[in-house]
Amino acid sequence: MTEPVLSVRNLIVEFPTRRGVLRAIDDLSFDIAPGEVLGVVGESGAGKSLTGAAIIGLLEPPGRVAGGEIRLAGERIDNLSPERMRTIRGKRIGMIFQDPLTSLNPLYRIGDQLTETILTHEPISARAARDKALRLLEEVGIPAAETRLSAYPHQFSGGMRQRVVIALALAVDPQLVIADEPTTALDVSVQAQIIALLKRICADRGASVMLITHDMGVIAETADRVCVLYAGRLAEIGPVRDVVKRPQHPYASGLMAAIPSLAGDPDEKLAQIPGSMPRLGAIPRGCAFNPRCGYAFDRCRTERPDAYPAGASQAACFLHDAASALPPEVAGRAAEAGIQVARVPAEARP
Amino acid sequence: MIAYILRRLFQSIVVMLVVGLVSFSLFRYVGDPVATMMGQEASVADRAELRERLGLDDPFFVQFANYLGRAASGNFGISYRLQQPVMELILSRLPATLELAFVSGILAFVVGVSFGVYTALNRSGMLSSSIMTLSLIGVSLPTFLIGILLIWLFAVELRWLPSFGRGETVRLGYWTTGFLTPSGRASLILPAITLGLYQMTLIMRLVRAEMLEVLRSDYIKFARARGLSNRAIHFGHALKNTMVPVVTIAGLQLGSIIAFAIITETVFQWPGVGALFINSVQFVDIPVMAAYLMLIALIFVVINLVVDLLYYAIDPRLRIEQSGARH
Amino acid sequence: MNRFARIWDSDVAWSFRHSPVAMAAAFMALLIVLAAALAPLIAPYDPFNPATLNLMDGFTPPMEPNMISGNVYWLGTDNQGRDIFSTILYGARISIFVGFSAVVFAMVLGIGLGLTAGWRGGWVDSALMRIADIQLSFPSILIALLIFGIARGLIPPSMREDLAIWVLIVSIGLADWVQFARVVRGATLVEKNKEYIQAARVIGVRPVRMVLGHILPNVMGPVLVIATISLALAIIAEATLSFLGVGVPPTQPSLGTLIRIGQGFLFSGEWWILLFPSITLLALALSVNLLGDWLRDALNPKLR
Amino acid sequence: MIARFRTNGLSMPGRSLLLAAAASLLLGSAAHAETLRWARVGDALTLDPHSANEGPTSTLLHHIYETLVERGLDGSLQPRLATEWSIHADDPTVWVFKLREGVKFHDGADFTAEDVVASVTRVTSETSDFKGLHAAVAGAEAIDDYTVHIKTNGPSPLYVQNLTNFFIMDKGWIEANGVENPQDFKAGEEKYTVRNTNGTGPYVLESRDPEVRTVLKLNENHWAEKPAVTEIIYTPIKEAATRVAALLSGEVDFVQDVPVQDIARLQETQSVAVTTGPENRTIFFSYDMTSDSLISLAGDNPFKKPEVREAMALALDRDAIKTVVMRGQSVPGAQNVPPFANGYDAELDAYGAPDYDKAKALLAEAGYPDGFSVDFHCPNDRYLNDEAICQAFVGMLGRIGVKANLVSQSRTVHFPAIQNLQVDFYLLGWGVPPFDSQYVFDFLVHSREDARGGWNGSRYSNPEVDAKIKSLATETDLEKRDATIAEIWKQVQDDRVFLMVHNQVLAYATKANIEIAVHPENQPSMTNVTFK
Repeated sequence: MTEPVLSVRNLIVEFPTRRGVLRAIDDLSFDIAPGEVLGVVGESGAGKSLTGAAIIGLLEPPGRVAGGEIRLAGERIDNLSPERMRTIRGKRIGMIFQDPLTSLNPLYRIGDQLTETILTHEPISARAARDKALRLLEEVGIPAAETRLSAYPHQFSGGMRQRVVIALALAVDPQLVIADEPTTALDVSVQAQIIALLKRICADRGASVMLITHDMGVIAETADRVCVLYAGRLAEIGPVRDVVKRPQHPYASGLMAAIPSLAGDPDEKLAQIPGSMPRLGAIPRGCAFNPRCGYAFDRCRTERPDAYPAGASQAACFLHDAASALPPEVAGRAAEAGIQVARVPAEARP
Repeated sequence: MIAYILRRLFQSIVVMLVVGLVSFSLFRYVGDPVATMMGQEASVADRAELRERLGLDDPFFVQFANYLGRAASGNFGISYRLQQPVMELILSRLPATLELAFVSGILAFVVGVSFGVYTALNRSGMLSSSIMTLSLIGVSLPTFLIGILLIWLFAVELRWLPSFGRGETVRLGYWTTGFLTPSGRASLILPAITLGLYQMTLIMRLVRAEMLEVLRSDYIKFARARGLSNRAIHFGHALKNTMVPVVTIAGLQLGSIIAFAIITETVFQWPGVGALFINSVQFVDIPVMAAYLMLIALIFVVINLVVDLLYYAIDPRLRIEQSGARH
Repeated sequence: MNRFARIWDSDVAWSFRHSPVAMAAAFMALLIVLAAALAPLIAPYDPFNPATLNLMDGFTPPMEPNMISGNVYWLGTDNQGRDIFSTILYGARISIFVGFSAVVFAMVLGIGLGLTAGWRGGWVDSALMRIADIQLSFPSILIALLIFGIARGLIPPSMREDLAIWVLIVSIGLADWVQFARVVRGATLVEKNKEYIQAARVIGVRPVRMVLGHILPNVMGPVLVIATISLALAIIAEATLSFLGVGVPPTQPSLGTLIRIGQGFLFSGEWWILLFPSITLLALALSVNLLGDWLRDALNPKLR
Repeated sequence: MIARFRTNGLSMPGRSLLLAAAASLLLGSAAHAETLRWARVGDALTLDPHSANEGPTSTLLHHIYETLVERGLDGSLQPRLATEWSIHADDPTVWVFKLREGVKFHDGADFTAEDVVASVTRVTSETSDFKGLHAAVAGAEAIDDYTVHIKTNGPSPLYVQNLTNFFIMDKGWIEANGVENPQDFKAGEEKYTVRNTNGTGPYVLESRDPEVRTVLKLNENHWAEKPAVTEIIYTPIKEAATRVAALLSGEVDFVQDVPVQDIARLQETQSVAVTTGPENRTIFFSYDMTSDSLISLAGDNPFKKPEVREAMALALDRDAIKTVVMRGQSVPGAQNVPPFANGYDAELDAYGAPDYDKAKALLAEAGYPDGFSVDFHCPNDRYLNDEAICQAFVGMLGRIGVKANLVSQSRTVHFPAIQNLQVDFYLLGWGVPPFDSQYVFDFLVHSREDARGGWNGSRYSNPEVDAKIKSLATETDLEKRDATIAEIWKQVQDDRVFLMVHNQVLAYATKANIEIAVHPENQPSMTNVTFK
């Protein structure tokens, strides 16, 4: 197995507040392989964007990485000096933000923003940087790129601006691109184009992508693997097909059931998970999901689950731990729901 | 664009007419110029006659109309007090005020922007807090007191700087300048500080607030994510965006500086239009008061226009909207 | 949680409790305001009653007995034999009253006009904002002078002494409303187009209720900040106006008038007439300004 | 003696010492260049000698132009361009002036009787601000080159007293420049004379920037003895504190208007000398003692009652005002005329200590046991500490139950209000340039008619007194005239037309090495300055 481009191990992100220290991300681990597109999904506040920010080293104070490791191609980057980290940003990790309308400095020409980025990281002449900027614009599909170089951001439409943003993020060929909700702010009609563009351009460069979104449709279309976050913790991670079709974590399962399928029965009722995600200060003991989980049993309320293999995926749920003393009734219902419980007690078999 | 400027010019004229009308309606409350124009021996009849000759008994809108009529032909009258043509008096005093305002403005702007940027970039530092607090002292005392205290300290006690006046000036055509002589430059220091202190604090706070706002914006985050150096981000991206509203407000403040010069000029016996105005008020020198107020209105109108155009030049978004609106 | 506890526990209160500067400023401001408000109880003399003054007590240095009467005054006396300490208390009372009332006046006017402009839009908006532009570009001190001039002309001399304070309040207030109006108008424009307002409109909520119930609460933060800063400015403006000779009557001096009187004695050795009122004004304006600063940061959640 | 050069704003002892040494080597000891940097509160308004009857204007013009007669330091008339003057032996309506010979104007023209005639014509013209002082003049005639007759409408025994600020211009220069009349505002044109001068005075105008700086250089051809000061740099400094600061920091040599509160401190300062002397100006209160009711008080006019006026007089503590408000710099008195003027009577001027109990009793007697409330008008930019004096009196009146509502405002509002009889109770100051009581009676005591009674805010009207006042103007028997003056004063004091406070005192502050005497009309001449 090749070395992962990004390897996050036991990441902890904390916010000291006046009510005590809040753990926004708690013991999160995942890898991204070269050329892979990892989708990161979860509700608002689950810690998706923070994970991205933590990786690129742009956590807003007072937020801080309080534990764990982040490795980029094997090199540890979570403890680098700000100056070293800066050379990695843009150069080795690119990032795309949610709102293309506000991501570009309105007072600078597109061309200048591009060349500035290129010149920051590459020791080439201004002329060469400009040529490269032009090629980039062409690559992301900006028509009349030559003249558009000297245009200001407000002269572009939203979709065009996001193309510029992609060009900027990929200007110096980073190994990893973190795309934080890149299409949320766009018209539905251009969303697909932008996602396709992102995917193509990353694939061309062999760059890995960490795609943060709450849009499962986009994930299903784009990602190779999916990582489901809940209350700052990993719920499930696995190949996109498995997670979408056969979610192994009760939360993931609830999440998938809540997605309307276009092909499905229009009269089908969408499932809903009762309750809501806990606030960071009020995460329950044991499994963070246990008060909302239909399968929760004693152990879920006292102990925090690790990630256990569950089919092709891994799920942080005791249903998948062979050591769990599963109440048969729970195991039965779980199995009915398609969850591959670790060991089905004999008496529950049909 | 031309239509825009024409519209602004029209608005400006309206503004000036309103200012003129309001001032004229006020003059009769300031007092009776005849009381100061004639010696105590003048008889009641003499006074009445002079008042008649000056047209002071006319209703104010008649006086205003007469004034406008004369002003339209370039005649702003003769100062009741100094018996010289008002236009000439004001023009001879204007350089002093403009030089003072210019130096104060530059001082306020440069120091204000530097401190503002520093305190925005180092939000929690000791030095930042000190600057923030100390700068407030500058706006917590009335200008006249600051001026007097500066004179007391630097002129009387230390004898470093002159206490009054402009020092030696050099005449360059119509303009007299104090920039070219050592005493002229030394004389500028205390009044410029006195006058600029308030604006400096204002600009500093404005820059800090705007900069903090800008630093939190998405494009700064995106710029950081692209690995741009702090220098490029702070002084390239953030500062430029900060300066758009700051330049506008600082520009408008230049007008305030000229107006506030009244107090500074009085304290430092600075021979500018502000001191001329205050003396005129005390003498009820209506022609000078009217011309001064019109001049201030004109300066404001011009500054407003220039600031608008400047804004237009700095912010590309406006350029497009303006031209777009014309399509 | 009861009401007090909720306020105590709110973010703003928390930020207050953790800002020594804000607490010191609030303490200072509160001290001066309380002392001023309770002046008749605290002050050993009534400096505003000319009949109680003894001219021969004039220019008594602090803590030294007067050469003729033998009276001792903590902070000395001024040129009329007024006890400086008492006069400062009474003067601060006037300064604070003028400043506070002027700001309230400006605020009510500014909010009213700002809401009207933002809500009505169209020519009402253009007209109001044009006036605001003109006024904003004109220095407030000139405007206050002009308004003071008009008022002086309209009020008969016998009522001037009684009305002087109100004239000051209106002069400073009228010079100050624009800032409030601009902020409120801006916020109104933003809120007006939000869905909930549109929805409320559709279901026929009365505009006045909508404006007061929905829009006003949203702009109270910035308005409060402007109000605090304006309060300090208004207190200084009152001092400056009295320096220009258009302030309160000399028989009822404000802090500013006291300073104007005192600066005449800077070189003659009676430093206490200038020093103590200046320190009081500085402490008052500085603490209000510091509170304004803190409030600005505290109310802006993004800066926290 | 060290020759002092004008340096840039700040005095630089070292440098000027060097320069002085060099200068004395070059020039020898005979030609010392002595510059005097002179500051006062306001500038001369104009250089036209006849268009502003205003103190500072006259003061500056006295250095450029000259008058026929001048007021000496003792208040007496002294010869200047006129060497002798008298009433014509045969015609009491003619004043005869013998002129000084060999005097030249700055432009070289000779000074002759024709110049005086032309100046009389000009000063009596319609736009002259001095025409009131020359109202009696019927015409002037040159008898020969050095004799002038000025004819008046009826005998005018005191006319010569009005000439101390009457500046003589050159006839040829007047005609050449078309300045036969003083400034006419209606014409909207500036007169040549506003900025250009041609006098006979001891100094020549070198440069002038109104309200900034006026420089005068010694007139080498002047007829009198050479003064010590060879150059005058005149700078108005409006703010009192700044003015004093400029003196303390050595930026000016002579400050003419010293705030009274600073006198004591300046006297203690080594580098500064202060000279004080009486000024020709009285400060007094007056009230409407004639009308049936007041503007600011409903009901009867309390000032009509002699008891009330006496009570107010008993409440006035002049010594306290002198000690505290005036810092000892005033001459309190009870007669509204300066001590050096004709008609002054030390007995009438005597005043007693305040007696509040008696004052209260008198008020009760008059029907005001609880006092009354009235508006009290006061200027705040005209006299020394005017507003503070009023404030002090408000306090004193408060002690006898009279509530005076202080209305303190600019002279530009205050003076017209008095002239238009819009005030009940007010403070006013009065200078007596002719040094004669008639001037006081004419403007302040005579009931209002024609040119008389213009400042009579008391509305005092006594036909008997009026007749006596009128007789003064033409009475040539001086003894008889003085008797009439005494009679009038007796009546005025008995009726308490004025509540006199004090005479102002002038204070001049200079660098310690400069001596200058205080001039009673506050018209100091730099020719009298000596250096120690």
